[in-house]
Amino acid sequence: MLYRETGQFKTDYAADQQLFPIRQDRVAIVALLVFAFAGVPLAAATPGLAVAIDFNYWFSGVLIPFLIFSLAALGLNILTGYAGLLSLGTAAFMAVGAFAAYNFELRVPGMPMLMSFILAGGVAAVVGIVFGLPSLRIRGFYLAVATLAAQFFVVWALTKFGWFSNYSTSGVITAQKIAVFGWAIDTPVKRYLLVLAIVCVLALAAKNMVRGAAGRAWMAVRDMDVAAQVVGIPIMRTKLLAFAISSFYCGVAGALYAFAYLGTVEPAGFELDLSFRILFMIIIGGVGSILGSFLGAAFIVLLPIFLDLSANAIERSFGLTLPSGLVSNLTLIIFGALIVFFLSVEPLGLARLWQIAKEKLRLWPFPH
Amino acid sequence: MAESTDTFPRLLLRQAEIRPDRPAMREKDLGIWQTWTWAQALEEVRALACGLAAQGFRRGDRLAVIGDNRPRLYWSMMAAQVLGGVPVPLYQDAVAAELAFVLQDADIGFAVAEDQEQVDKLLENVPRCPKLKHIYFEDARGLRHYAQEQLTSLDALQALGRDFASRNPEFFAAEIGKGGPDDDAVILYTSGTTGNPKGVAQTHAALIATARVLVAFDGFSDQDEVLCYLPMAWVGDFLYSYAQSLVAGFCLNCPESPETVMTDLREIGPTYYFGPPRVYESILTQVMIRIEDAGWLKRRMFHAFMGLAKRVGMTILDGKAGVSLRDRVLYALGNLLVYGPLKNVLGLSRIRVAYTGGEAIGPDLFDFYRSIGVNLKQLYGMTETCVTVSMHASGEVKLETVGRPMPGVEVRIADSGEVLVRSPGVMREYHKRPDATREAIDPEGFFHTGDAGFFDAEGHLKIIDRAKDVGRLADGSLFAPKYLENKLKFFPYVKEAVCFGDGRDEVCAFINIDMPAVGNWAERRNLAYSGYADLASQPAVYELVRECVEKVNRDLAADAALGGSQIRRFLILHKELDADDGELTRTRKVRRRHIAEKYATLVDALYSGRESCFVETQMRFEDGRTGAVSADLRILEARTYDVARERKAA
Amino acid sequence: MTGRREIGAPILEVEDVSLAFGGVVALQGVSFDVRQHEIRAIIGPNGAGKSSMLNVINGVYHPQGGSVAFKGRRRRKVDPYEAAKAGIARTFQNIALFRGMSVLDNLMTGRCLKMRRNVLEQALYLGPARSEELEHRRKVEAVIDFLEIQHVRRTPVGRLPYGLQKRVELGRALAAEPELLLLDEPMAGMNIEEKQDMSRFILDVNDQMGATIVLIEHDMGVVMDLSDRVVVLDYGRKIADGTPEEVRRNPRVIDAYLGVAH
Amino acid sequence: MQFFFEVLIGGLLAGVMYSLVALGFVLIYKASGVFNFAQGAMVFFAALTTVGFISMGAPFWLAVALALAVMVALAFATERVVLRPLVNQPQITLFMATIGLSFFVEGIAQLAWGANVRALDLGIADEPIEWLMDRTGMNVSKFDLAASGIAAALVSVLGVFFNKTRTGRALRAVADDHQAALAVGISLQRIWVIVWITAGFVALVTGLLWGARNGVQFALTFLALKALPVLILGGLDSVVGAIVGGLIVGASEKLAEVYIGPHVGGGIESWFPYALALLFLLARPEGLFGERRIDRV
Repeated sequence: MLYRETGQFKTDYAADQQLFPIRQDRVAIVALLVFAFAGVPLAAATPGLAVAIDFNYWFSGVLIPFLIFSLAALGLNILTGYAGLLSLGTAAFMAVGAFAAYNFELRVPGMPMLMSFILAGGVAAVVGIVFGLPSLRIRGFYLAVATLAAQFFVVWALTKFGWFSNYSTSGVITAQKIAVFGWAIDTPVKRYLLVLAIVCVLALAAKNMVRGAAGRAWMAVRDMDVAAQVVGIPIMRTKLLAFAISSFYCGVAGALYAFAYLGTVEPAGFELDLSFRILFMIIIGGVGSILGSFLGAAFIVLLPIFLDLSANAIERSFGLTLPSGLVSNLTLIIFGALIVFFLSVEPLGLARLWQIAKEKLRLWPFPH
Repeated sequence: MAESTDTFPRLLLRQAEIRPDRPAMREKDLGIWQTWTWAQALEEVRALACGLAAQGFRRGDRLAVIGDNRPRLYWSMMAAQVLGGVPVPLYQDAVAAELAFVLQDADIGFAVAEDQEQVDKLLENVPRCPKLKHIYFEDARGLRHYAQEQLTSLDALQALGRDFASRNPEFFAAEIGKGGPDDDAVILYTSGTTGNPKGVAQTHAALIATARVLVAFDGFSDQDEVLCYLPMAWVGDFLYSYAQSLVAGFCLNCPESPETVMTDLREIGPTYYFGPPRVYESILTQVMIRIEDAGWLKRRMFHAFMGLAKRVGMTILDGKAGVSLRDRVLYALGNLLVYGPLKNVLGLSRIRVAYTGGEAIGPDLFDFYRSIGVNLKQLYGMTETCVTVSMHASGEVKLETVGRPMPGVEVRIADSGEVLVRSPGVMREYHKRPDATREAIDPEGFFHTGDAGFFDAEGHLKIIDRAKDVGRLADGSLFAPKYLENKLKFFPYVKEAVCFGDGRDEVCAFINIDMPAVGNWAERRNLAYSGYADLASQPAVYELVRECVEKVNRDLAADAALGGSQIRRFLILHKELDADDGELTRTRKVRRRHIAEKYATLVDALYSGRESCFVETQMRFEDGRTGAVSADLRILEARTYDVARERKAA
Repeated sequence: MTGRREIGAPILEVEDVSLAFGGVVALQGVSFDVRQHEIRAIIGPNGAGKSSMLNVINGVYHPQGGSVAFKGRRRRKVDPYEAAKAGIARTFQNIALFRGMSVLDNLMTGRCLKMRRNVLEQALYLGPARSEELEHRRKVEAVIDFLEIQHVRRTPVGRLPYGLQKRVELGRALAAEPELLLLDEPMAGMNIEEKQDMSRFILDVNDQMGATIVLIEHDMGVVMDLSDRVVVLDYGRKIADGTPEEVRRNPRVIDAYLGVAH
Repeated sequence: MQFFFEVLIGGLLAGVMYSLVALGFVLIYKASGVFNFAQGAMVFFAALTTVGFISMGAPFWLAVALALAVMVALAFATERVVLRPLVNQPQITLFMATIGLSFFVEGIAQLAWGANVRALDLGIADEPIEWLMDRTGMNVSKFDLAASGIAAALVSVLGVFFNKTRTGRALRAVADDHQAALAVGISLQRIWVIVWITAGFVALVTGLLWGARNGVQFALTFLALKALPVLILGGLDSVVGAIVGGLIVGASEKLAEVYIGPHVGGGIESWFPYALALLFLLARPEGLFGERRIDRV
């Protein structure tokens, strides 16, 4: 309905291949970016609003984790959604990123923050490749189990070897203050903007990869590896590349997780449970979809908050006290139920639902 | 250089000079709209022209062009004109045998064909047309092993041309210099109903003059877009695509293939559009079918807003007053929810003007487009007059007329009621048919259209029928059966109608009801019926038809000329008129005389004022058996209206 | 339409190839050659080892004995990747398309060997990576045009009817501009028109793109029309080899096909 | 040396327990090709339910019976809500679904019975067996011995069930070939329910034993993770494999902990079995007793 594509014809492939071929989409995305980069911070700066809404909470408690998880989900989606390799070790690669960044900052004097983030991603990528090696021989959940090995080993190693955490007890690290080009990132808003910028850049890069040769190779291997090999796609390199890129994204996400979100993390904070939550994000958001990674992250981040709020509301309004752990257990139940629901009803997740809606809008008023 | 623009080649030079980088031609190919600017188009034409010259194409030679709308086919026509030759576009769906006559009649020596299919047809005719020495093809697919020496690819031809041009740099310009406005620009063959097609020779002057008028009339500029999907051999495409783009400098867009026209239409979103009624009809049908698949809510919304549009849409489109603010708001809302999206999906969003012509268009159809804001207009004309004799002007569109004569066009109504036209656009002659030419164009230079018509109060031309079919009632008032029949047939319930009245003192009619429509209507009123004959004899159905007839009468009363020929009495036939029973032609035109003889008893009954009449007829059933059907047909009076009074009211 | 292009020297030589799965013998001492530009058919009853033969040629299976020489390079073991690099493309008996991807993307994968840009350049999608992508899109569009599948360009192949999928798979192979094209029952399960189209495509491919073609086909009529020479396999053994006419007259072939409905 | 044996035996006994969990996986995998990640959660659920009923005053056996009933209900629900909609989906999808399921079950369990650690007493003390202590000086826990005894019994019962009873054979038929099973008129749904019930039963037993040993707590769910390497070693579809795999893992991880652990800072049993399994996988992707598949083109 809102789409008016008549007259939007393409006279060259560049235009036909562009990220958002439909004008209305381009407008929308620009609007969204403007809102995220300018609108939100400005709102936060507006005294009136700042009173009404607790922006610090929204930034540190909602937006920043949402963005960081989106990034991690993006990474996992590249591996699982596009290359079809299920990984349960996402959290481990995040941990690697977090500790790597910490150590770069700690041990390399004058190391630029962004640089150590990138390097952290690099280190994660290397670890990813190492744990990806089994994927060359084993498939399906045998591989998933292999990634579990990564999960446990990494967490164990980070706890056991004090060097990683600069010999703090039980491997707790406290991230250094962030500064980019001498600009101190010391307020929630600034941290939000930094994360937002990084996520946008990496998301764009991811989109470019998945719609390019790399993405096609990944999907080919996912859909039918024999055929992929026959058309000349090097299976081994393709899979390892997927692991590397995926881990890079998770690594950066991990670094941000430590530096821009929590500030203080310990290896135990990157337990299997976190890996699962990120897996859920892509299942609910949409396997094999960049957009899905964001939708899923938003969903998983917002649901508990929503439950909490409503629980409080109930308690306040009815003056009763709900059993402790109710919300967390409800969250577990709902997550579990949703996973089963999406897998059986809409395996391509929220992203697919959005896509269907969009198609309807484009054909409006006709159904098909 | 090209200060004078009195021939198409000179227009091309001019366009290439003043807007070298604007797109001149697009074609959907390899997934995108390949584009050529005017400068590039000129080079393509240069190559083709020089190539043809190198191959021995001389002034006055004729170049046949056959295939779907393709850039290089248009450019080939231009190339021929550059060389002082005459392009002869042919219908791409004609079979080899049909081509034979034209190829001979126009002494075709050179031909440009789109693909293997067309090449085969041409080659088939080579024995009968020894003159045909050169055949060029656009698409080499499947032709690589054709040994015939006549065959050359357009690529090869252009290569030749570039080489030739590099050796004779002045040649191209010189050839254009030699051309004059009174040279033939094109020969278009009209598919005559009887006998062989006649070649209509039109000069540069005539076409360009007409094109200029049209461009001025609706204010076309180089910003406009048009989709070329009509046969190149049809005057409509030559004038409205080729000629106008050269005059106005806008871009021609060639669809990927005939199958993809609707998609391509949506992508390009032309700013003006020309199609015969059937095209608009098919689009509308498609809309109605697709919308029925939609959910209940959507359907309700759609129909509600379409209702509104029918009420106020056209008034708003014509920018007239008299629409309440509420309706205007609602219409705006409808535009957001229905009309806009609908036009978008159909590819009509950017349409500024849409033309239709050639045959009468039904009011429902016409209103549908206008009510959703597509400025659809009717025009009248024929190949011999470069189409445009008259056209609706934006803002004063009246369905039942074809608008006022175009600037520079004189229209005169002969005593016989025939429409005579004199204009710069009138053809020079029928190719090689002085006799036919003499018949068609009188000494004063008026072209005899063969159509009967008259001017209404506002001076809008109204075409009623073929002149030869128009008769008069005993009281001398005009009687145009086809006009009446069409009016009746515009009602969904009326399938066929046959009107009598020539030389009699009143008009009577046979009606054939439309089985699906009326059946449907009956079911909604849960009327039981066993079959066509039964349904046709139902009193309720008679009433339904009577309403239709009386509506027609009311309309007729509204104009002086035809007010006399209102339908007094009618009956509903007990069987459907059928080509198998010789009652219709194969193209479903009623054979009035034959029917009159066959059902003489009924006709007499109509005129003898009887209430009913028994009839028995032989008919052929689907399974081929023949049998007799008999029925006792009721005859009804229809209310007629006093012409004068209705006029005042209107 | 034979004799339309000159058939050259052998481009592929299969020599004494034997293949077995566990105990099951699929091929036994099969030898034949394929000449440049020719259309070579492999026929035989079900389970004769036809598909296995193709799988050996492009390295999906590794024969226990014998060797395959492509363009003079003789190998005992090739892997599919090398085969593809060497210029061998193929289609599969039961369609092996990338179901989740659009027709366009499927064809683009066919060109992966010709794309040089590394993943970083792709991620940035600037300059070289972009122009490379566009250049290959152009090439692929030519194939789409050739196979007349413009109207489904953006459709995920999973949603296409069987016949079209077969065509797309051929397209993916063509996109690689192969010198040797292996077609495993390109017309299996097609109706008459589809078969006619496919035959036309195969001939045009062989003719306009100059590709050498080895095809497995059950429809004898098709085989006889298309192929220059025919190899007949039965129970993993070669029982005949020659022009369609010769093969048709060969008693052993007739025996092999007796009772086999084809 | 004697210390070595002590560790070894301890490991083997623990291994038996692992096998028990792994058994649950194998049963379900054999019959429905589903890798049931929720097995751990089921163990937790079963144990917690039993304890819950006991704490509500039900006598032990009644509590067990009730818990079993609950597991049956769970089995039916799972078949209806999870398996049936996902039939013919790729294994990996079903695997992810069971992860969801495990979350669900854990949530339900804690919602129903609360999240705090509960003690469970089966009446067998976790203390060294004197006479063995006296003779060999080896410390072997009574409890472990009893537990493994029970485990062994359970395993053999299942063995009989699988090989002797009609249903058991039916199960194997399904495992080997769904189509064939349907052809001979075995209803998949029914089979699945039965299998999941059996698995539920195994989970219950496992839960009781582990619960009695380490207390009934959320940590029980991690047994699933312990079982994974066992499965990889043993092969997903082999009962025997599960047992042997369990023993290997149990023994090797204890030994590794004792002999390698100190050099790397200990706590390696969290990942050592995986490393082991991984190495093993690379050598033999289909496991010790699993069947090799050739994928044809």
